[in-house]
Amino acid sequence: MTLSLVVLLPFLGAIAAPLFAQGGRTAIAIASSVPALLALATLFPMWGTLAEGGTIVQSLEWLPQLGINLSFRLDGLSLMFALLILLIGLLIILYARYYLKPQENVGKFYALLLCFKGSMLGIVLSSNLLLMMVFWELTSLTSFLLISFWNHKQDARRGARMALAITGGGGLALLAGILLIGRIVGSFELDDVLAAGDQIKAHALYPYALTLVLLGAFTKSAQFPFHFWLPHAMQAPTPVSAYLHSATMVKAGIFLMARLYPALAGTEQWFFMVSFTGMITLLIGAYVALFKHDLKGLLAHSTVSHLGLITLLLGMGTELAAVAALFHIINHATFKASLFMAAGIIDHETGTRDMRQINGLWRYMPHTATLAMVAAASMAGVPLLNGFLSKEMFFAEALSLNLPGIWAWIPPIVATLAGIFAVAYSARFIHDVFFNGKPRNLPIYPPHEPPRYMKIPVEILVVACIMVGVFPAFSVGPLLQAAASATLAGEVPDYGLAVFHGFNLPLMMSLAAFVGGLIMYSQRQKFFDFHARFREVDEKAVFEAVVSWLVEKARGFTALLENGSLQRYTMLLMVSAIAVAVVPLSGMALIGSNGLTAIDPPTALGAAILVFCTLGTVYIHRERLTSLIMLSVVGLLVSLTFARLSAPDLAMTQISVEVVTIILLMLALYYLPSWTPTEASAGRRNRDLIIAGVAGVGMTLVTLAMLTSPFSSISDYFLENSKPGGGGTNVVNVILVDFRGFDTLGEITVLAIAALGIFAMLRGRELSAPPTDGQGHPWAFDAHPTMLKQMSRPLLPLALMVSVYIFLRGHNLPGGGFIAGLVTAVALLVQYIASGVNWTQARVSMRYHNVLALGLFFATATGAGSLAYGYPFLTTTFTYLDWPVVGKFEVASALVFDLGVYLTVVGATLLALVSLGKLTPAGRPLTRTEARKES
Amino acid sequence: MTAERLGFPQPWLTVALFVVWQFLADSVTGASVVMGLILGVVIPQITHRFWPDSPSMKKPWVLVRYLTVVLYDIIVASISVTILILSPRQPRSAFVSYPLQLHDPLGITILANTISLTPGTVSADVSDDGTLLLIHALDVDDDAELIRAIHQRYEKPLLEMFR
Amino acid sequence: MENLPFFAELIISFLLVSGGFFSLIGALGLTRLPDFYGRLHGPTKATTLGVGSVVIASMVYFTLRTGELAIAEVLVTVFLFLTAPVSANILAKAAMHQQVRCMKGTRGKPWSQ
Amino acid sequence: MELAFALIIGSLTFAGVYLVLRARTFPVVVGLTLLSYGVNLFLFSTGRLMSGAQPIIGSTDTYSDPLPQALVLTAIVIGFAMTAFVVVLSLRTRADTGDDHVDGTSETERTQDQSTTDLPREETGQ
Amino acid sequence: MITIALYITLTLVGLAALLNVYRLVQGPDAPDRILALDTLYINGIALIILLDLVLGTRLYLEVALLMAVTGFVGTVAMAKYLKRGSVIE
Amino acid sequence: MNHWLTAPVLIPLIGAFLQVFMGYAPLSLRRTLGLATTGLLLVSTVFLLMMADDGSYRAYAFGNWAPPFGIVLVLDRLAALMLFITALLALFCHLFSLGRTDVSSRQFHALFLFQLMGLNMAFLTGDLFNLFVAFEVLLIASYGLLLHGEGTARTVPGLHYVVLNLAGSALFLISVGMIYSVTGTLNMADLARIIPTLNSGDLPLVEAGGMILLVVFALKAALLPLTFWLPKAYASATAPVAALFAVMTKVGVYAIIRVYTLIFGENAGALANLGMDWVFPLALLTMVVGVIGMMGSSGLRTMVAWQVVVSVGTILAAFSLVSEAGLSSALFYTVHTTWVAAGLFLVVDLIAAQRGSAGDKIVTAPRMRNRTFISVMFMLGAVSAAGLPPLSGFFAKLLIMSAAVPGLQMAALWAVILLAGFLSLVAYSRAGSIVFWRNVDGHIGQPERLNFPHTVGAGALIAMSIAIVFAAGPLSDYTDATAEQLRDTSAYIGILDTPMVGEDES
Ligand code: NA
Ligand code: NA
Repeated sequence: MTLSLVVLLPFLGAIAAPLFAQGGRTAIAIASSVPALLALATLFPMWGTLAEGGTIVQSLEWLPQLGINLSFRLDGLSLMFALLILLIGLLIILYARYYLKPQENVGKFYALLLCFKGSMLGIVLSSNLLLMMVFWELTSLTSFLLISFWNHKQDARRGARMALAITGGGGLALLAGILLIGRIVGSFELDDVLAAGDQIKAHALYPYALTLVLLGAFTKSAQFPFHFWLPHAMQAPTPVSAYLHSATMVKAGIFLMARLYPALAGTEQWFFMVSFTGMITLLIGAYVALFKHDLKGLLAHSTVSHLGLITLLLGMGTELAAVAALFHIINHATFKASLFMAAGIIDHETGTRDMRQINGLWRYMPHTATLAMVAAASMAGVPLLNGFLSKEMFFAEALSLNLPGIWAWIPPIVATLAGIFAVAYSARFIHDVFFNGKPRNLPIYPPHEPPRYMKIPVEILVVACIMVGVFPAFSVGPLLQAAASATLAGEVPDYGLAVFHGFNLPLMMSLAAFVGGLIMYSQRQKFFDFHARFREVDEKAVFEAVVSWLVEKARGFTALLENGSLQRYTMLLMVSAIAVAVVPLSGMALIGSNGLTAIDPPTALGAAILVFCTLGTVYIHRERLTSLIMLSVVGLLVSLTFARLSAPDLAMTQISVEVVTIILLMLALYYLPSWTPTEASAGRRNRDLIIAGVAGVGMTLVTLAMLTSPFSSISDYFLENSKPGGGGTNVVNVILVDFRGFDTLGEITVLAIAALGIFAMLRGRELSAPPTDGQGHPWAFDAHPTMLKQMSRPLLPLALMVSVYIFLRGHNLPGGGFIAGLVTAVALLVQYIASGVNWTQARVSMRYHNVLALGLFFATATGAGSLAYGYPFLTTTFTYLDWPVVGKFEVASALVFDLGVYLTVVGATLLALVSLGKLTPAGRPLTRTEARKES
Repeated sequence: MTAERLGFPQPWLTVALFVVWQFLADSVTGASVVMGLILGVVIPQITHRFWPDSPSMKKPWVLVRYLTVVLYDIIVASISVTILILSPRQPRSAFVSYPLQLHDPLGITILANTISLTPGTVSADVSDDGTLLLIHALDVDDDAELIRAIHQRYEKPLLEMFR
Repeated sequence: MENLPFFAELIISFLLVSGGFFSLIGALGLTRLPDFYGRLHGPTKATTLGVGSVVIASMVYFTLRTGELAIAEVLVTVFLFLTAPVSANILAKAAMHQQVRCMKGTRGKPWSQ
Repeated sequence: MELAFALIIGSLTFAGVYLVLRARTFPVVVGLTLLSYGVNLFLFSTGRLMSGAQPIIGSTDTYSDPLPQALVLTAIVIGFAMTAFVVVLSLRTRADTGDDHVDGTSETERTQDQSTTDLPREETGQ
Repeated sequence: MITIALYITLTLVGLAALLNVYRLVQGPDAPDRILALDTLYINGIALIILLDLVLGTRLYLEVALLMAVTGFVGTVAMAKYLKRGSVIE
Repeated sequence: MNHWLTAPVLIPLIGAFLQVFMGYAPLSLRRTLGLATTGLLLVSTVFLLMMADDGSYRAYAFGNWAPPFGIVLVLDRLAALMLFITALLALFCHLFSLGRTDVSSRQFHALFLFQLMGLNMAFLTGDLFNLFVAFEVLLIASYGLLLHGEGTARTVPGLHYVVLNLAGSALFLISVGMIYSVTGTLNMADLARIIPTLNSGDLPLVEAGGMILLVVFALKAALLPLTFWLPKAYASATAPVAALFAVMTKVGVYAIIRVYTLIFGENAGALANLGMDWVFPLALLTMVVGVIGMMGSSGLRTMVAWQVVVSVGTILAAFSLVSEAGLSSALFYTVHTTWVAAGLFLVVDLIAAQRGSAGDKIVTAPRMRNRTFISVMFMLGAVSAAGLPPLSGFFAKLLIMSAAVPGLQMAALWAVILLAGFLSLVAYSRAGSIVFWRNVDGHIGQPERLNFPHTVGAGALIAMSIAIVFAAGPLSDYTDATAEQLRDTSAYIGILDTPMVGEDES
């Protein structure tokens, strides 16, 4: 897995580098260059295989479900890019060493730079499209962080976010495209994809796939209309601009197009989308570059333009064009990187990048000037420099492109026009910076040459420009050959890498561009005036405005939906439930096959009263006490209904829960208004009436249909096994403590939690209570009337006895732990009502927390007891004893479980209600005499 | 005190509970007796602190006589009230303040209850100092006569028990 | 339900009907009497008594039918007789506090709470 | 019988739903209670309606379905716990917001303070 | 005979309940309503015992017992609320 | 029968009532015990995870009553996975709660553990009504936790949450009743067995019941249009609680997955894949609304809360593709999103604690302390949540996207997922750059120093998004196996034949 090592090294470096930050800039710079050197060393031996047009693929399975594998591939194309990334990367590291100030966070800088390098290598070396995708988005992220390296600058932050949004967003499109390709080919492995070119292009999804992939490529490579993010990325430190935004990252999109060239290129759609995008970008970039007063701005737009040029070449779809594209990638990387560095030096030494201030630097830094001028000349396409060669090839291709009729003229004209602009802005870069009079109020004056080593990277690159320009075949020939064969996946056309091809049309075009460019520059003022008529749009501001607009709209939209109105949310819930149920129920028979049975008058009367009081509760719900009284009638009648329909346990539970609930609501009502204001509009009320009505009718029909249809359930089993298996004749109770004891365990847990929650919720809170009652009478004074107090005394022992009674019989007759618990709780509550919290609390020996915890303990412990005998949790056992006098009686472990229920109920109920009772504001007179004393 | 140590903080209560358990058990069997005794002893242990001023009753047989009287009166009272309710004429209601001679709060309560259950009277309130009992009479002409009757018929026996 | 001696049935039936009757009277009182304090008398006596006689009926019935003592019902009555006056009392206090109006011609007047 | 029972459940559901949709905490609590009555009765009735068939072995010859009864008993208990909690919560809402509206404040007020929330942007200068 | 008597009684108690509901709705004052509620509870007790008689079983007796207790407590709580506001203090 | 199945329920239960007993014991003791409990829970769930990975269904019959009569716990891959997700999440949330959160009320640790008990009950139970009980346990505990803490901010959202869920519980009971009233059983396996055999006359009630049940679960999961209770509630909860709640919505999701694969799944005859045609579009809409909510958030907490909504939409969208691949991807995504969202809640809490009065609001403030660590944590979380490589979110989304089959459905799904990813990227980068980079001068009163529990709690959960990447292979193997197992309903029904103790001898 040597190739994966190449990718991995920079990341390891990124982790290691910051450790050297203490050692100063030199130390960290050296440390950071180690990975690149090692990587180069690893790649070097592989050159052999590549020279014979071979490719090296190394693969490791990762996520077969996704078809994403750790597979890497080295061929001419990836090698070419890898070398660019590594070599220029080294130069950048050296350059940055001098560019950064000591007090800056160099550790972070180099770490990020290495991360980026790793990601970039990942892109070019991945042999799996999804893996490439991973690195692709990584470059977006790292570049985001690098652009915002000076995140105290607003422009840096904005530029970074814009870059991230555009390239990251494009990445998502690319992802979709890649997934589509994967769908078509059935694999994301590059070998398979490249081999399946025809299959892909024939497939119905091809148009979508291509569009999505190109979206990714264009955004990354700053193609029109996504080009605007690149100039704003120049807020980054210059080494970053030089590396990411001219030499490498922006080439990723181009690399992708080249990489997938065999798979996607060669169709009409490809031709038009790619070449026209390229053409427009080429022109716009070149045009705008001329008018940028900012050095880096000029270079950035020129970069855009050159990227457009390369795209255009790839779009043309001819082999030679592709070769030219590859060649220009190298050339542009070299001269543009050096130009950026030069610009950085100038910035570094003069303190500004504004060409209106910077003039005549030739006198101050001739060495740098020379380097910059050579590079600029290469950018302009001056012969004997590498820029010239690829541009010649470009012109040639532009001519050889045989479009129908008048269209045939467009490419050459565009090419020449772009050439003219290129020459013009290059000329400006040279003349306006190094000559053109004296510098105007530079922040740093006088400027002088930078430190020796800061120039070395530039020198190396400029030398490269010349070398390639003069001995192309010798210098880059083999590499280009390999890259071309990899890109075209097969036969490479013979192309002459000569310096001079004779006096042909392309040469004429070059000359035209050269002359035209110089004229244009000499006449620049006119153009500047012309250009000045159009006010420039600051894309950052636009982007920011768009985002803010989005945020504002989103906020409005959210506030519209999530308006914090419980009534709406509840309404939505009810309506949803109704909506989903209506459809299936519409097909339901109203009366089932069993038909209706008669009803006796008393029951009918009870039912009528129940319905009446239910509706009454709603009708007068605004008079709270009255509706509460109605409510308790309803509760009473529900209990009677249970009794009438053979459910004694439910009747008892209902009636005892009822009273506790009523006490609870009375306690609450004291702190709440005693009447409800008319809140809702009539419309709202009608809406709710309709919803409630539908729900009511619906439930009526459902119940009716259900009750009249035949039914059989698992319950016979309970009836049969209750006595022999559960040892109890009250089947309901046996179900609760035995068959479904786990439900009951959960149920008492709920009770316990509720009580604890209530306690926690009210802890340390004082509620303000109204001084008078609903009609405005001040509250009466005697809190604990004598008769009530006296009656409550014997009540407690009696109630306890009744509890014991109900508890003990529960297993065989109606009753049980829960009801018994409520009886006890009620009896104690009467003590609180009659004699007050303090009096009663003083006589309760145990904290209710512990009571309910003890209850849970009992229930759980009985359940766990059976584990000891190898039986599952909650397995019960029982036996019959026969004692003298007492006689025969049953002992059941379920009873202990029920005791747990009992304790939990007592503890929970009292904890809840008493902590509510404790809220009453202290210091109210407790008797009339007290009150008289006070007044 | 000694009674408490013996485990009978409220002997009368123990008895009462024992009896009540027999009722709950619907019968007097070995089991019910044993259980009744157990509960009669245990429950007061738990609850006696909730009945600090537990009754100190003398002459329990008086209670028996008293109860029979009351039961009889209840029936009569109900009939008289029935007639009144069915008859068209307006009742002559009155609020009467009854001067109490009883002091034991339980005694007072029993008296008040009795009054509420018997001829057209409901005891509406007891003054905080326990000297006055407010009675609402549904249909009465002579307040003094009412007071005298109540004293004779109910408060006297109660005074015998709670002195 | 299997037959009991005629006399028993008679007693039971009488107790039942009178129980229902007294309940109705209590309700009538609650409906017809002019002021709250008046109405207070109905339930505290009549209705309670009504339940009482129904309870006795049930006791007699089950004792005779099953041949073994059926006395638990007594507790219901006892409890009612113990609590009804207290309910009445505290309700009266509530009414006095609310200054519920008395019928005209009422001698004396409620205490202030 | 079935019809009467169905009507009972229908009216309880109606009442419950309507009150649950009210704007003040107290009616909502009452509504939830009514709704739970209705739901409990419904769940209970899934075992169908029988009289005098209490599922106590030996007390009759036909027994009603005991399972729904057990379920409802559980449901009642849980419902009680939940009611208790929501009642107390409504009190705390009153204490914390000074109002017994389910949204703490009535809608009009809320819409006002929503419009006044400002929007932080990058370009709004520091 | 008992059967007939039972149904007569049931009807009478039913009517009583109806009248109590009338008072409960009519008021006019809260005490009246609470009193009506209390009476309804007592009617309920009667009904339960009658149910026992009709069914010939005593399994529902404890329901009646509990109704007696809870009816009383409920009344007390409501009445105390009217007087004093805070039921427990 | 394997008693280990009860561990995830009993361990927290016992731990919880011990906490109640020790209500007034020294805090350090309660903390130690609490953490020990969650730790033990995690161990037991790991054990169960390994046990379940043999692909069999294990049933545990409480009280030794054979299903369908008694209540059974059923352990399968899905249950084990959910248990593990929860336990791991819980451990770090619990750790994070030490120091700030757990001092403000003695009930905190008890409630926290009760919450876990409820969750685990829900994941394990094989009984429909017991599922209701489990829901109530975890809900009542969550009410307590949600309202836990000082201040009044969370009262009203809490009330909304409680009332809605009470109404939801009523609906739950109604639907259980409807289903029982026809099938006469509550055991899920038994239901799965019976429902395909129902005759057409009985279908309406069951179908209606099933649909209402779906609404109930959708409420828990915060699926549109039942979403809006969530953001304010989660945003106002204390950090560890909010983080733990990241799994609350997943309970709803779990219930949907369980019930609508087993009972109303592909083998449900006339009711096959009940309601899925509703779920898919709603899920997509949920994602859209959620990401719009993220965009519009004025605070980081709200933003993460909306992120939770988005993830629910994503999971359910994948699930409603009704395919093994879709199900597997949904589960993979669930693992990722639960931990990452929780981690984000915790990180945001760290941020808020560093920024004084500015708190979690997306506004400028003085430069915060510990900026590097916190910002890196935030960025990792955001990148993962937005679904960018190289973190877990990317792979999760990739799995979901590749689960869709070409057609309109795929187009819609991809479009929404990618759009959501893009917008959340914009939202997060905007928020991050304002909060971390846009500083005004001035200094913050006394920013809280990072302490061990906080750093580890938050860090570990965020780190999960890296761990998942490395474990992506095995994990997706597991989720694939889970999906496969879930579609084999007959195997689940097989638990009805589990031998009871004592039976197998005779
Ligand atoms: Na110049
Ligand atoms: Na209730």
